[in-house]
Amino acid sequence: MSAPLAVDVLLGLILVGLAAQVAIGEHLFRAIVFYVAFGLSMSVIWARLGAPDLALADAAIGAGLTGALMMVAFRRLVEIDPKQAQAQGTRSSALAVLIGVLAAGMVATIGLTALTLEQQPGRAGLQVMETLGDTGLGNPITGVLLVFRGFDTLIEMTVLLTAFVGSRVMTTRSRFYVATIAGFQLPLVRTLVAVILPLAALIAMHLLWIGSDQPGGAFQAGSVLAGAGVLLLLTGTLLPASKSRALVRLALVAGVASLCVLVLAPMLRGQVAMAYLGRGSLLFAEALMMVSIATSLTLLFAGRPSLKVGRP
Amino acid sequence: MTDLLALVFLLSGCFFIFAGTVGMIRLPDVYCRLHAMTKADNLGLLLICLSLLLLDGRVRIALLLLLIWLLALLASTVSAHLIARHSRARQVNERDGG
Amino acid sequence: MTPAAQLLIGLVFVPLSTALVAVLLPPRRRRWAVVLGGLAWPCLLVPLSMAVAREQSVVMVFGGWAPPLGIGWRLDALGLVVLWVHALAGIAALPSAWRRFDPDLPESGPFWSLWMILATGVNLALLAADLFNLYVALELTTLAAVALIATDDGIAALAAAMRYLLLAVLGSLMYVLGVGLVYAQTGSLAMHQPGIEALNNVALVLMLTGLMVKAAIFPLHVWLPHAYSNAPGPVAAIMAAVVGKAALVAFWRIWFETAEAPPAQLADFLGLIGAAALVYGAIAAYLQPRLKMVIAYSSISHFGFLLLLLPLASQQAFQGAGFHLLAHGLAKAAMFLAAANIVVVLGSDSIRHLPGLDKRMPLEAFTLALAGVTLIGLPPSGGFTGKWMLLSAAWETGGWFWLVLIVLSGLMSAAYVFRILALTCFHPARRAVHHLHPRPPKITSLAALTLALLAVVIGLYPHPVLDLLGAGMPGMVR
Amino acid sequence: MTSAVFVLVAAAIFGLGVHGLLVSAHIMRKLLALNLMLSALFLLLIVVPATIDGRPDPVPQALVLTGIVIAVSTTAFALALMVRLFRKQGHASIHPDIDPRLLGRKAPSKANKTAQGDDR
Amino acid sequence: MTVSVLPWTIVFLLLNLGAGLWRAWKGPTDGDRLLTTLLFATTSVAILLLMSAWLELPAIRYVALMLVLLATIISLAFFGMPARASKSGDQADD
Repeated sequence: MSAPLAVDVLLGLILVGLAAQVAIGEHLFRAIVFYVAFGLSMSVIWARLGAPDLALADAAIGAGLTGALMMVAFRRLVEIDPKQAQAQGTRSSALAVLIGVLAAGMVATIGLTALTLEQQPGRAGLQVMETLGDTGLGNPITGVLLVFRGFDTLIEMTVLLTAFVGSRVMTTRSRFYVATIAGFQLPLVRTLVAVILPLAALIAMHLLWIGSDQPGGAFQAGSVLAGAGVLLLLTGTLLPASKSRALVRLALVAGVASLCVLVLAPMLRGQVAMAYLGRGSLLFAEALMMVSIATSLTLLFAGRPSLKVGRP
Repeated sequence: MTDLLALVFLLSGCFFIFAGTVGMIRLPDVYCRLHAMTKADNLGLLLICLSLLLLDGRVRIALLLLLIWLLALLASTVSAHLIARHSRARQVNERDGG
Repeated sequence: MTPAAQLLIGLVFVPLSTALVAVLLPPRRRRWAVVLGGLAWPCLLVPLSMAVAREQSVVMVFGGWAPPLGIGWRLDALGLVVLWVHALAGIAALPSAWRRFDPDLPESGPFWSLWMILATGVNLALLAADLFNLYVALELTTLAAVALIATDDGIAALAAAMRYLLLAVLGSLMYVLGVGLVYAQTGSLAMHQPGIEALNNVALVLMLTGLMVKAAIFPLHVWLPHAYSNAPGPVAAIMAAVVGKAALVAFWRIWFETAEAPPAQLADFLGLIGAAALVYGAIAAYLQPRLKMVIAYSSISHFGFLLLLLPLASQQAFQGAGFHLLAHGLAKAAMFLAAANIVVVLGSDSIRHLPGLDKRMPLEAFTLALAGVTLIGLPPSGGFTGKWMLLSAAWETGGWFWLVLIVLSGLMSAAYVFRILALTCFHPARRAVHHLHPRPPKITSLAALTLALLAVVIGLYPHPVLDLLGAGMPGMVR
Repeated sequence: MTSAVFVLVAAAIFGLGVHGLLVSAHIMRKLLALNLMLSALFLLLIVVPATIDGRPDPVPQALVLTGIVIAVSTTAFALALMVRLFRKQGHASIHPDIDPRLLGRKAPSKANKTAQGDDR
Repeated sequence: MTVSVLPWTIVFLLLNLGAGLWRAWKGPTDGDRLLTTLLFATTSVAILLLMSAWLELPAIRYVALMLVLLATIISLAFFGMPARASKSGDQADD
């Protein structure tokens, strides 16, 4: 067995093992823990496949933020009803096993058949590689996300905004809840915050800046910042506030608005909608998108429309 | 020569991580496991980082690798501390609650 | 860019920017912005209708990057028809929403932005000529719709919203899997896929199944009845008018445009599913104890009816189905708006409370009757025209089975509609006195009545719409 | 070879997700299972199309990136909805009359009485 | 020479992860399971660094960096116990 194959097989086995724990493990709490480990392994797999952009995004969003969101939701359930701490939430059923096996078999058959078909390298993908030179960008994924298929990204940012606005339907009615950790006063945790925050900001800026040419970009940068925001919330440096502020609302819509500008501005100049305006315009849009992503994810975590400064 | 040194670092790094895993599997309770794993793993990670920076040789990369290691150290310190506190709190709870 | 193509941009960007402005404004001013935006974008439909009548379709491509590299949009007659339903239902729902989502209520803050986001998503789903763009549009629509359902804070509404969300995610998962297979094979995400062959059927079935969940086609309809019947009145009206229909239009497009040559057996199979949906929905509607449930199940029956287009697949059938979409959308929105008022006054929409409604709320009773006429497809209503076209298409192709089904659908609709009407007008207990809440403003009743009237009037003057739809759909005429 | 291995992995995860979705009574378990299925889907989207210069095709990569953000948005929203439903209903299932033992609780006690007669 | 060993060291580390998975399966306490997550984080970082040298993709180093950053946040999120739960008005201000 060759080494690359061994790496693939082992990575795959570990991923499947973790997925099994998530799907059929006993306790809900454990399933969440394993889901985070699953996300970590997923990002290793993206790296193995040669897709560092996805690895970055999945490390931050798939493992980190989704895990943290699940955890805080779980904690809210426990707060409402302490018995939820032992929640299991599955029943066993032979039929489900059968359907699961059938689904897996179906997907495997479809996937393997698709692999054996004579594949031409994707036409769109090839065109992206050919046309990328005209845009002056170095990262084809940024090219697809913001230039060639930028409109998808606009709607994707709107989906994020909708998730926040939609969650306000529920959170306006629910009680205030602070997910601060009890150990904030520990010197260790304070040191951690002091070290990680500037680093996270630095890394986010770096990812944003290099995003045009190398793996990175607004999503990755925004989710690092959101991670920092979550950390601030957890340590009680920031607290959720129920008074909505204009500045926060501006930050929420900035990403969608900047992409709208990217679509509409060329029309004012008599060009087609979303005609490419150069790297500067992309950096402008990406910076604002980063702000929006960080703000919405942090606020989704907080469950409130705004934040305030906590203890000094 | 550098290459050989890198190899030695790499293999010893793997060994330490292996030691950590063995400890995690064999040791009797959560505190022992915590102790064995965090320490050995971070040493292993350090050695692997050293090996990689020898392989690469650029200062920028070396700094990045060291930064990663330092952060990993911090992360595992804090996490280990919190896991230990959590486990102890639970134990105390169980003892008091009967 | 042609002027018409610029108007296409407006169809999505007017509601979208209204939603952004609504998020930015303080809660009390939001509904003003939404009224403006909600009245502004329908104006674009007038010149666009003329453009479509002239050129059959309006197309545009983002950034000048021609597909498969970039994203294209196309507005055709079918899309235009559903856009009109969306516009009219939206305007008619404004007074009701204005009353229901008073700024003092906690849910009104998010509501107004969500409504415009829903409008953005629906309009985009009707325009997208790109498989992945369609996916993001449907995701946006679903998420906004789920949040809108949850604005009613009852357990039933929240559970319905949750169920809808879970099923919709599952549906889009299957859809995207199909899209991925298409891309792997042809290297293009455009909706029109000339070169798709070997995996054709698998990818097709995956995409269609995904869309069937979103369009609530039996047996994947389970989310719809509870979602529509527990949502606040205006929300139910808008959703019943367009949300399912946008997915159904996408379904038709995938069938006729993406699939080069969909197998005939699959068409017959889907027709049978449609038949099952038709019968099941009608029977279930007949048995429901609540008015809104009856209307919701009737939607399932009619979605099944619209699936009969696939086996018939002729120009005439397409015209009929498109027309039925229009009539049905208007009638459904009218019924849900009327039901919303009934809930306000009677405090419930239970069938038991309906006797005597014709005296207490004559406008609402009249709206229900008129819309019911369209649902049954009695002449001269819009529903009749649509059914008649489909019927003659079945006659010409010799599809006797489908012909019988179309007639049956009218009879079965008549059963549940007359049950409601009989209870309302002729029940002996009609003098029973309930505790009545204050009436909502008359304009809300008039808005619903106007929609119901429109659904009948288009049956009297069907030709403009039929001519528009006459161009058919690419790949339709084989 | 790499592709074939990961197709199988994705298939296994997809199957596990389907199974998890079916056996879960708790909404959060369902969400976890759906997220697993989404990960499997993303893996397939990357692995199945042909590579370009040994790297995955950039177009599916961009699609997956979009998908990841949509997935986290949907999950976050669904969690907020779940918490609200739990608060009103007393258990976290979409089936109002489910056997509470499946959810790790003894009896539904917190059901909001005022909301039970909610007819709208 | 060292470069040729890299994939095998990755295999070795993956085997370690698999062993850690066994511990996670066995438990017995939640602490043990969280410890496994920690093991996953550290070992994943090592694997990612090795991979970046093996596949000659420098960007993977940033993935490792991101992973360590977020590992801390996640472990905090897991242990964050509700310190306070105070009531606020039902003001709809969004």
